[in-house]
Amino acid sequence: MLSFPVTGQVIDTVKAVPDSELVVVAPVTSLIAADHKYDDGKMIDLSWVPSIDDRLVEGNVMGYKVYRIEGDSEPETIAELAPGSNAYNDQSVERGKLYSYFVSALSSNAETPSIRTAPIQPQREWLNIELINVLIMALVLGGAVIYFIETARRGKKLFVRKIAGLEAVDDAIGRATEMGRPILFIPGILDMDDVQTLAALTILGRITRVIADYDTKIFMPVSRSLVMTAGRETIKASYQAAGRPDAYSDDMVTYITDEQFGYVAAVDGIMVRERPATVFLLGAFFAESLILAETGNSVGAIQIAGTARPAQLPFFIAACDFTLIGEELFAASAYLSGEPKQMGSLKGQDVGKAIAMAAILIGVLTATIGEAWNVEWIQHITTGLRDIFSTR
Amino acid sequence: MRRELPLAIAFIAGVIFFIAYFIPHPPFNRFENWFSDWFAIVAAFAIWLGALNLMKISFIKVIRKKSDWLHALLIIISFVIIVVIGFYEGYRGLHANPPFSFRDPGTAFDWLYVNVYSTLSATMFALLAFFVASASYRAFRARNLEATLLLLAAFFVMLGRVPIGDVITGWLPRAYQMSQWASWIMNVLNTAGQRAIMIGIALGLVSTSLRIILGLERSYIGGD
Amino acid sequence: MRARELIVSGLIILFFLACYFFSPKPMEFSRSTSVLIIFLLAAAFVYVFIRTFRGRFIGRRVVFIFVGVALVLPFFMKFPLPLQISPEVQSVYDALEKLPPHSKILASFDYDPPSAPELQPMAVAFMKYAFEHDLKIIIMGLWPQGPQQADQAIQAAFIENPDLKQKTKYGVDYVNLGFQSGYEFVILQMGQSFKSMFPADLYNTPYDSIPLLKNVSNFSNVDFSMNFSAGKPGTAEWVQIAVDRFQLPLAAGNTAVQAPMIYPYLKKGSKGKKQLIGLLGGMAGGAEFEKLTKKPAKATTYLLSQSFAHVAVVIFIIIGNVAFFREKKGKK
Amino acid sequence: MGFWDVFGIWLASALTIGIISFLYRDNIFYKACEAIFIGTSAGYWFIILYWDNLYRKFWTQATDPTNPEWYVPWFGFVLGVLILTRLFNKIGWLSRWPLAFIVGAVAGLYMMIYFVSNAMVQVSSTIMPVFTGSWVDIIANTTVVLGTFCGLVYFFFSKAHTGVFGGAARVGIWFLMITFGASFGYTVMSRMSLMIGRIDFLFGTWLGMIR
Repeated sequence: MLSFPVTGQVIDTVKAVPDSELVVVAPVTSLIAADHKYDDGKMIDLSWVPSIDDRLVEGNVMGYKVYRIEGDSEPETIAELAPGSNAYNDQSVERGKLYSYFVSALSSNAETPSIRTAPIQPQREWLNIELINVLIMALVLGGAVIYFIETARRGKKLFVRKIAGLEAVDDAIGRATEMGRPILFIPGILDMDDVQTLAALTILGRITRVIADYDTKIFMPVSRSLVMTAGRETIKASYQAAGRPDAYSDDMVTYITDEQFGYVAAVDGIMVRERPATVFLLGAFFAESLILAETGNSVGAIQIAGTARPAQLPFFIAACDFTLIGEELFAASAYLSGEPKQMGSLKGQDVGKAIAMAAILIGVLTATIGEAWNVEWIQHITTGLRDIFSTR
Repeated sequence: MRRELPLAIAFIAGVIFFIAYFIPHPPFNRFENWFSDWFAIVAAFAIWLGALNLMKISFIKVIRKKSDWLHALLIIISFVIIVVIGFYEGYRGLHANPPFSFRDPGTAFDWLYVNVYSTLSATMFALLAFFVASASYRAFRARNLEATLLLLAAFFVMLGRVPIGDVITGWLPRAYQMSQWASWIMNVLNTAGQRAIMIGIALGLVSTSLRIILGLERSYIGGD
Repeated sequence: MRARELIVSGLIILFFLACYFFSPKPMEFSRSTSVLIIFLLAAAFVYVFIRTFRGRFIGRRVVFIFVGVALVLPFFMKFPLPLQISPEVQSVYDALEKLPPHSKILASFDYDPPSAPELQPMAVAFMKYAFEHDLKIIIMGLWPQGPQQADQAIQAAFIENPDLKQKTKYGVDYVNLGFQSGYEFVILQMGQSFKSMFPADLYNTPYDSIPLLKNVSNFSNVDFSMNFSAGKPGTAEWVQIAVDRFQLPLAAGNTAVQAPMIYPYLKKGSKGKKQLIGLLGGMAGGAEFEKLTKKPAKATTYLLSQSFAHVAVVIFIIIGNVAFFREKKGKK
Repeated sequence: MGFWDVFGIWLASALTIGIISFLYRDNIFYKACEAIFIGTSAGYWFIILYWDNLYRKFWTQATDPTNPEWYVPWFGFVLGVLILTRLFNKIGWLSRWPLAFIVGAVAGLYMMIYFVSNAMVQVSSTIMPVFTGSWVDIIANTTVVLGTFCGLVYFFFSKAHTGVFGGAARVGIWFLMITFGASFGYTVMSRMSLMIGRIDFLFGTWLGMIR
């Protein structure tokens, strides 16, 4: 839909034409203004039947102008639309005010207004029914997660395939202990408002439990102050749980700077000086991934990396010993815990994937068959499936 | 109490923000905006912790004359300079007529930003050009089929996205030249892979979020 | 050790000072010199290949020198390069071509100076195109430095085409709303009202007294939007909120790192509509766009260096792998 | 050009060369540039957060008598103050409250945003007829569907990668690897562009050797 600003000049030329030369087109009919359902009272939907002169061949309609009258004030143009338009969505209304509309059909030099709609007030609603499919999907997925957590809690054994990167965690920590060198944990460079950082911290919690047992040194430089706070809490708790609160110190976690490369430069320096035996690179990484992974590799550390940022994965894959790809990062903390109820949540995730895969398979099949043989009921299945997964 | 209350807070906050997605009615439809402001404010407080920490460590290094104390001193000096100028310019801008922002062109803060901060960060970024090349030479090996595929895709994209690729394959019909291969990889193979990753990540995120809301993940508030 | 460090540093400084005082300005190689340089480079690569093949890898500093040379020298060369337009760039251009004069375009500048080498050329080309075709531009930024980059792009466009400077008027032909913090939430709020997020423009002119913004209350009043993005918040957020929720027609220019993640949005969705109209990816995307607008500028100039650098990286990968396979064979 | 402009360009050139000198080895010039960088960047963000967030988002809004929602930013203020309790050992545990709130809210909020845009919309975009258009389109569509499907199989945790399932997972990882390869290629492009930008600055803006 196109709309361009109305300038004063256009109206002037319209007036300058003598009546006899005016091209008069039929007005639009059945203009309806309705409150847009399920919003905060900020939209009104307009629909109409286009002018009968609106044809591709020999049509005289050059477009439509939508006018709005707010209360008793003068009509104002709110949109100019291309020929063939039959609807408009006015998103610039305010709740509590009365609006009426009319639409003009434009010819090359004249415009024919339609009748005005009755005044209407935008309404505000409590539940966005248009999102009901999203709500149902979310509940199904959430329900599956909770169901499997409960199942596991009741003692049913759940199978989860091996994730190579996570199998190696214990060895990696053991290696650092044997070599007497520290472990470096890098939780990405984003703040606590990124779920990858949360995932990294939950993994940190699991890892430090083991580290506290082994009495190995862990060091965690961070680039966000909040992550520093949360990281300290996490490590402290793990040391307490392992019965060694005395071994914990705040110096294990330090803030460097929010700036990406200032942070990288500092971490690089730490790697070269401290020569950690094991490096964990888990969280949200950007351009720094390459430098960190390369430097870690060059000081001979075992590196376990994981991120949900596809652009950085090639560097981790090339320079690290194990890489958690995308979703595996989120599964890691549950997997590492080994607790049945945590494993249950992974099962729930799988239900989501199963639904997605089934929808893709069935959807593609029905769409293809429906279109190839033009079978109506099969086409309905496709539309239905699409609607379930669409947001509008 | 010290453990249960945070869990309850996380649970309630999570549930409210989940529900808010579906409710267009105030105050729920304002939550997203409010939270973004709150988070911004908390981050502004938290950086005091971070900055104090950085200064503390640097000061200790300088006072104890550790090996890199000059380095630490330089950190302190540059930190203090930009902070003082930033506060001064911001304050001056507020009371000027018309008011201006501390980062408008022409301010001392902007001068520092352009000539020092942004220069340094751009150059740091640019160093990656060299590291990428050395990694290509030393690390990217066709160890197995998977790695080979990675390298092949990179090969076609790197050559196909610059004119050189078409010069090399100039003898082929246009539809089979390198740039077309690159386009196909990006639009078809890359799209498929990215989609699988996106869907997987979204599901993993939902499950992680649920574990947090339900209190199964509690390490960040110091408990297990 | 220290002495060597100082000598090398001294040499580097001497080199640059020599360039400053004695080099021709501007400097340009003749065709034959260029060919000779390329030949020498190729010969050097052959040497590296043979060396590596014999199992003696070159050090990383040598790799660095190769890359440096491949990046710097093409700046002084001149070769015509054939450039094919990729479909995603073509569709950005087509969408712009379809806009009638006086259409309003919302341009969000979501990047900062470090990413400018990739995005600035396309921003300049875009501005030039828009002003020449009498399209009205509303500038904003989700990154603090974005609006300044936009301003620089406009100045550069004026320098390249001085007529535009006479013709274009601030407030009528373009307006710079400045930066607003709040990441993707700014987009969300703009869906309801631009004014609530930008009560005044960059120069503190109230929203309502800017002629261009009359009748512009939210996304429904702009005809097209362009997003130059170097990360988050950026194109993904614009698609997820402005396009998915408010049906804004959107095209984007992205850094090359970002671009692959944006491709899924370019595919036609179930309703036959793309989430994103088109994409200019990295320097190459900028150069293609410049070619379409028939005004080759910075990106086109840079493209030769870019090509050389890509070839260097590809050759290094090949050399490394040939050596790797030889080694593997040897072990068997 | 005034003194400060010229001085700025010279300073920026010196810093640029200083950072690039790291390629030779870690040296004192690089170390100095690095320290300046760490200091200025921490300070830069400190200032940005102060004026943009603390001043603009909190102070001006919370003290504006015409703002009907003046009380909203105060909640953020309370959270922020609670975070600062970390500075004092005795009441440090209070900082868990704002952390819990942030983590819970992020979980609830982003769960839905990502779920809709990245899972649901992508699934619905993948539902398309594959046998339409030219044979090029058919191959492309089939490949997209196959790749997305097999990629999801790879991420499936409940079944070991054996048999037909394992085969599909293997195809899935192939697609992922090609995706990473494409990302790698584009990343190289990006990095080279950035260096080109610095070279343009050194040899163009500073030395004037480039037109």
